[in-house]
Amino acid sequence: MQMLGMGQAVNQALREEMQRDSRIFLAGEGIGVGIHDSPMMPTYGLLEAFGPERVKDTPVSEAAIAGLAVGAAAGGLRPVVEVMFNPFFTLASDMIVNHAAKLRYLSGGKTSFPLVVRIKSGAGFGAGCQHSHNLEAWVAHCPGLKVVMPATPADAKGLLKSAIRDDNPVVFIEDMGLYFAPAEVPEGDYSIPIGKADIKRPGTDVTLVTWSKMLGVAMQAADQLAREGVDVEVVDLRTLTPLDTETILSSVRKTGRLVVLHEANRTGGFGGEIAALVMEQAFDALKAPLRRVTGPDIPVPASPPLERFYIPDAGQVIAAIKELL
Amino acid sequence: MQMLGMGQAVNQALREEMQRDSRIFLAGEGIGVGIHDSPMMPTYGLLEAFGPERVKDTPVSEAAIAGLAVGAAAGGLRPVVEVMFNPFFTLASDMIVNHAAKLRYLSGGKTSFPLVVRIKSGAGFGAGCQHSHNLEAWVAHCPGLKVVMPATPADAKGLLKSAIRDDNPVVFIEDMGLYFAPAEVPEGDYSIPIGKADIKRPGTDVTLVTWSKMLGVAMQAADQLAREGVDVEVVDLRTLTPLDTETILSSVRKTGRLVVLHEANRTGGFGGEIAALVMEQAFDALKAPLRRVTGPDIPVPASPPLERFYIPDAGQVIAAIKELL
Amino acid sequence: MSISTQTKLDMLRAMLLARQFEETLTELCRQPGKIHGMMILATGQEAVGAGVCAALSPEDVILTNHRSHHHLLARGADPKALMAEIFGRRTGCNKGKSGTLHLAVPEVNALCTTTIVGGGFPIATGLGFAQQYQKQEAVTVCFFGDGATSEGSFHEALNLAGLWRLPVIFVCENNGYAAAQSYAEHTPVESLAARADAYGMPGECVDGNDAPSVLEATRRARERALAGDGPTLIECMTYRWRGHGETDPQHYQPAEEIAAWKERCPIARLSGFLQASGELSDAELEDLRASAAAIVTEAVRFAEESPWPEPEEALDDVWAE
Amino acid sequence: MSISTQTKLDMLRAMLLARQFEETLTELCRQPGKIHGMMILATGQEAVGAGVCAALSPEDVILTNHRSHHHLLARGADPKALMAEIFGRRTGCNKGKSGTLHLAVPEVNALCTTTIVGGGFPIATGLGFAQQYQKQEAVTVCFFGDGATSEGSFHEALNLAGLWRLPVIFVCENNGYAAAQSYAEHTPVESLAARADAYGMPGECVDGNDAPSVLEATRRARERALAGDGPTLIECMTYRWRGHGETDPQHYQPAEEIAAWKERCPIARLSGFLQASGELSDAELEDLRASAAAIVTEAVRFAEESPWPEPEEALDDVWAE
Ligand SMILES: Cc1ncc(C[n+]2csc(CCOP(=O)(O)OP(=O)(O)O)c2C)c(N)n1
Ligand SMILES: Cc1ncc(C[n+]2csc(CCOP(=O)(O)OP(=O)(O)O)c2C)c(N)n1
Ligand SMILES: [Mg+2]
Ligand SMILES: [Mg+2]
Repeated sequence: MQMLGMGQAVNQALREEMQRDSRIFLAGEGIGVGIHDSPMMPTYGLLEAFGPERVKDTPVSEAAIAGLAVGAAAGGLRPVVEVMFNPFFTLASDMIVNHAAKLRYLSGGKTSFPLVVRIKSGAGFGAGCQHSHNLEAWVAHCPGLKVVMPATPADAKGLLKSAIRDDNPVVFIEDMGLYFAPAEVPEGDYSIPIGKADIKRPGTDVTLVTWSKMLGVAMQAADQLAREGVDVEVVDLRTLTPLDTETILSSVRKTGRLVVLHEANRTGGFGGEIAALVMEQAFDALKAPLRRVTGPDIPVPASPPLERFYIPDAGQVIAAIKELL
Repeated sequence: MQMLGMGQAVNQALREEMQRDSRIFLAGEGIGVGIHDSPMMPTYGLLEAFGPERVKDTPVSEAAIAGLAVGAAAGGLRPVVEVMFNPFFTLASDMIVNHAAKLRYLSGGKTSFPLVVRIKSGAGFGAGCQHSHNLEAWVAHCPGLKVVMPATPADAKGLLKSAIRDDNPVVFIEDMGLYFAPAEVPEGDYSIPIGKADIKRPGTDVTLVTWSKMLGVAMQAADQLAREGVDVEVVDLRTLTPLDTETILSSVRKTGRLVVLHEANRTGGFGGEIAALVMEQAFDALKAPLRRVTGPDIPVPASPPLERFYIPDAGQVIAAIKELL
Repeated sequence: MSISTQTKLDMLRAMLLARQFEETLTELCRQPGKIHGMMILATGQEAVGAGVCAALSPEDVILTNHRSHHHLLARGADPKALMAEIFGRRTGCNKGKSGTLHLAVPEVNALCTTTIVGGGFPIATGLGFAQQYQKQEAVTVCFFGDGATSEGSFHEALNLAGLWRLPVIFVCENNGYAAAQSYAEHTPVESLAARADAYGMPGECVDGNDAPSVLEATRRARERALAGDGPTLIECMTYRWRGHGETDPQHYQPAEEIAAWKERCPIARLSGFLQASGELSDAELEDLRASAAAIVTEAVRFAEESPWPEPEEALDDVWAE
Repeated sequence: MSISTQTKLDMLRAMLLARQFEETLTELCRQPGKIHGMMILATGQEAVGAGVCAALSPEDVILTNHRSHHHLLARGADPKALMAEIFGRRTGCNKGKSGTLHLAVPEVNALCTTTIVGGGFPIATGLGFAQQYQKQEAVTVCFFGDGATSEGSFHEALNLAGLWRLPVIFVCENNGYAAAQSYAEHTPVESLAARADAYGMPGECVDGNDAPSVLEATRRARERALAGDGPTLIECMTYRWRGHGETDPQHYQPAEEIAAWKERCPIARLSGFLQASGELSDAELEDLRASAAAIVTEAVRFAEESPWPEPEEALDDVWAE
């Protein structure tokens, strides 16, 4: 099977979908002519392949980019726009949250807004907190938006296809750290349904719920613990909203223990939602307290040792799990 | 004691603080000359009292208003700016989240940003989801911001004073429904510390955690249940961040049961954070599952019966509590 | 470009209907319990909606804002469905989800409406882009107020529309106020139309109380757009007779100012012109008035007799299938 | 207004230091493991920082962006503390929290720095407002690129600054590109300075590679601001010799374009002028160069020998007490 980084997998999904459906166009800052010369980047080569009518480099105008998507979707197209880094989501948020998410409801269901907002996210590239700020919890708190956060290139390809084919606005968050970690990706057309979590590692002793780049950390911790005789079930959410409550709940009903792992700041992170869900619906199955392993409640610092301190690692996950056993 | 609505209490706090400290100024849309002629509104009469140098009506420019606060705070003033309705926070969010909250950290602690962003919030006035969208969970997920949400006029006055005197950016969210419900407010100067929850009703059977306008619903439910022999402890958070974990935890350790009540949408709401906290740190004390009573996962609709359906009521709280007994 | 009598009468009809519709709402707001939520009216500004919409063809798209009744009625929206929506009824054009503030009427290509001030600008560029991309023979009109031009979205969207030569007509309804703030209190330059220069598009300032002038400016802009020459900014000078909303006591609007502008009523102006030119008889004018009144009466009756939505219907319409 | 020899030499010194500082960073970026994160340089644009800062007094405030080294060095920031911050060391001016992108140096009234493109505009109005409110004899300079003018914040802030006549100087460093996008690809009008008209403020376009011209324009703007006449927009035409960042292969910048602009090197220009006028000897120029080199060598040594922050120090500095 082909080995692709997540950027390449995204690229392939975009290519195949654009070939399939001429209503799809891309817009964003530097998505056509860019400052990166790397085939690992998600929009690499698409300008050459589809031309400037369908691959639109925009001015530095996040609200206009998002609004372009909203209007174009209402006008019959299927826009896929990019927010360059997650903190810039703030600048696009009125268009996405007050418009893309709400205008269908406000019309009484008469219109729809089939658009995808791709956001590049994640800490780890030394640029500091105005470039790194994981805000998926914001988007997940907005009815009318679906939030997809793939952890593997194969999932990214299949989920992006579903996002593009969805008639609702979908926010698709890519952790840039995953661009550079090739893994197997099926060739050709396939899609992965939005709203389905994936058990990336079955286990019996504890449920470890995570998403996006933290899946790698989770798997590392699970492997290590397996050697110590602890059998961890790793649930990769893949989609935050709609949330696959069934997969989470049946896992916790089986293991009786829950650890949630995310890179975003702890307080107010989406980990709380998982905790509440389990506490509401699987309380009787619980044998131990919750542990959350998350970024601390600080902005992401720039200096390498400080940034490493920010990002959760397998050691912390292992320690948290051991506290529950 | 004087009876004031929350708008009047805010007004009194602003007046007293502006008299005390000439570095304080106000800015916002229609905060001086406004379209409301009511003394119940928070900035009523302040233009007359302090003049146009200190009470600045601005153009319809939410980013500029928030940035004005950030820059003026760096420049030695103590701005108090208003975001007219909570959904417009999106338009100010880059300035508040990426700048007010982070610039101190980015400077290595060399600068500070003593500013207050007052946000008018809450459903119930028939204006629909572009005017009503409770977004406190967003702000609470941003290290560097404090989030205050008073439920009573007396708390509002004392908390706003603390917010203004705080050297950090504070987001102060006022539910407009509370403007028109007068209650006792102490005269003269007093402050209420940020980061302290308040037990508005002690009880032994179940802990009901809530904040802002939902306190009224909580108290109504508690009164009703008291008549049925159920003794509810109502914890009014008052501050979401920094969160008073001690008060929440000791209440739950006493009652063994937790219900969280908020008006914001359920998924991703701050109720999840409370759930996670309790599940992490008071697990052994828990006798029953969690119940959340919240706005459903829909935008706030405009039509009266639909909007009433959106807003949580005492009946739902009572039902939730009864499920736990 | 000449304007046919028929077109002039259509504009007059649209203005009379809007006036009647909104004066009735003013009345209804005085009756406790009839209308819930804010009520924002365009009384006195009717020539903008009528003039612009008279220049459009059915394929064109309009995008309006919180002060939308006159735009939507001129565009041909069903007064009953609008009124029922304003009353919050299930039969409203948006099933009660929207209320008066975000009336969307896709049936007349008013695909969505936003009450976020400035929210329309970027969406209009998107709609215009879709028209350009699909090579449609159609334009997008974006209605907005003078106050909205202070939003950053104005700048981002007009820059993009100018850059990509999108077929968008930006119609500023300069009624002198952004809520309680007068024009000079929010904008340090005399003309908003002049701001078009900053985006490489033509800007034109017209008498917004003269429907034919508005129509002609819109026609010119529309032709330019269809010819591929990109967007135009039209500033229509007009005035808000009533407060920002119906609960606004208007203290900040000088009485003489209001009176002076009422002298310049857009309806009296067009009907007077048509009467003077012999295109409209007194009897015909009375007929037009009566028919507007009948339509609005019927709309109110329809709204009042319509059922409320069931509470659980709030859960519908969030998601497309 | 005449410019003293001393001032000209100061500008030259600032430019030489910035050039040396950034060329050294280019070198360091080639050495694996030395520099982490992005590296964004202003090589070739030094006259803007030098010219503007030479017109300021210590009380004035500057607000810069992602491309800040030349501004901060011209303003007098300690090269050691900057270099250590860029290296991510504890001795950096921001203790490693910021890195190269948001260098804040309150010691020289660079109170904060933002790498959100356009983020500086509203903050600059706030800083200018604080100066106006406190009746300070000081102005705020906001540095930004041509690309930043596409952000909505540009419009909102300039409108407010124009409206309130705030003492702010908006200095656009038009280097022809916003990342990989050339000026004409992001802005449909020829001059950014002309956009000042839309905000009721003067706009001026100057040769951004001529430090004396930049200085003089800044002086004029500063006097206007101090006289209460409000903000000014200065567009400095210059060019980015290197890619957007050090990893950018610059494919989209024509080689001849780069070469032509290198011919117009701001340093050669000023030093040549000073040599021609007899204000600078060859030996003195060599001394200036040598001293810049020594300062940078010392800064690199300092940075490299400085300790890393302890991981837990990440937890500090979020909150003021
Ligand atoms: C983003 C945003 N900010 C503020 C408001 C509140 N608001 C509603 S209408 C209005 C004034 C708008 O003035 P203008 O654009 O001139 O339109 P007009 O009301 O005069 O038709 C304001 C400030 C809003 N709805 N949205
Ligand atoms: C809000 C925001 N959008 C996008 C970016 C990414 N970005 C960084 S610099 C830059 C180009 C800025 O161009 P310009 O303003 O001309 O400054 P220059 O880099 O040329 O100095 C972009 C798009 C950003 N940092 N912030
Ligand atoms: Mg107006
Ligand atoms: Mg540039």
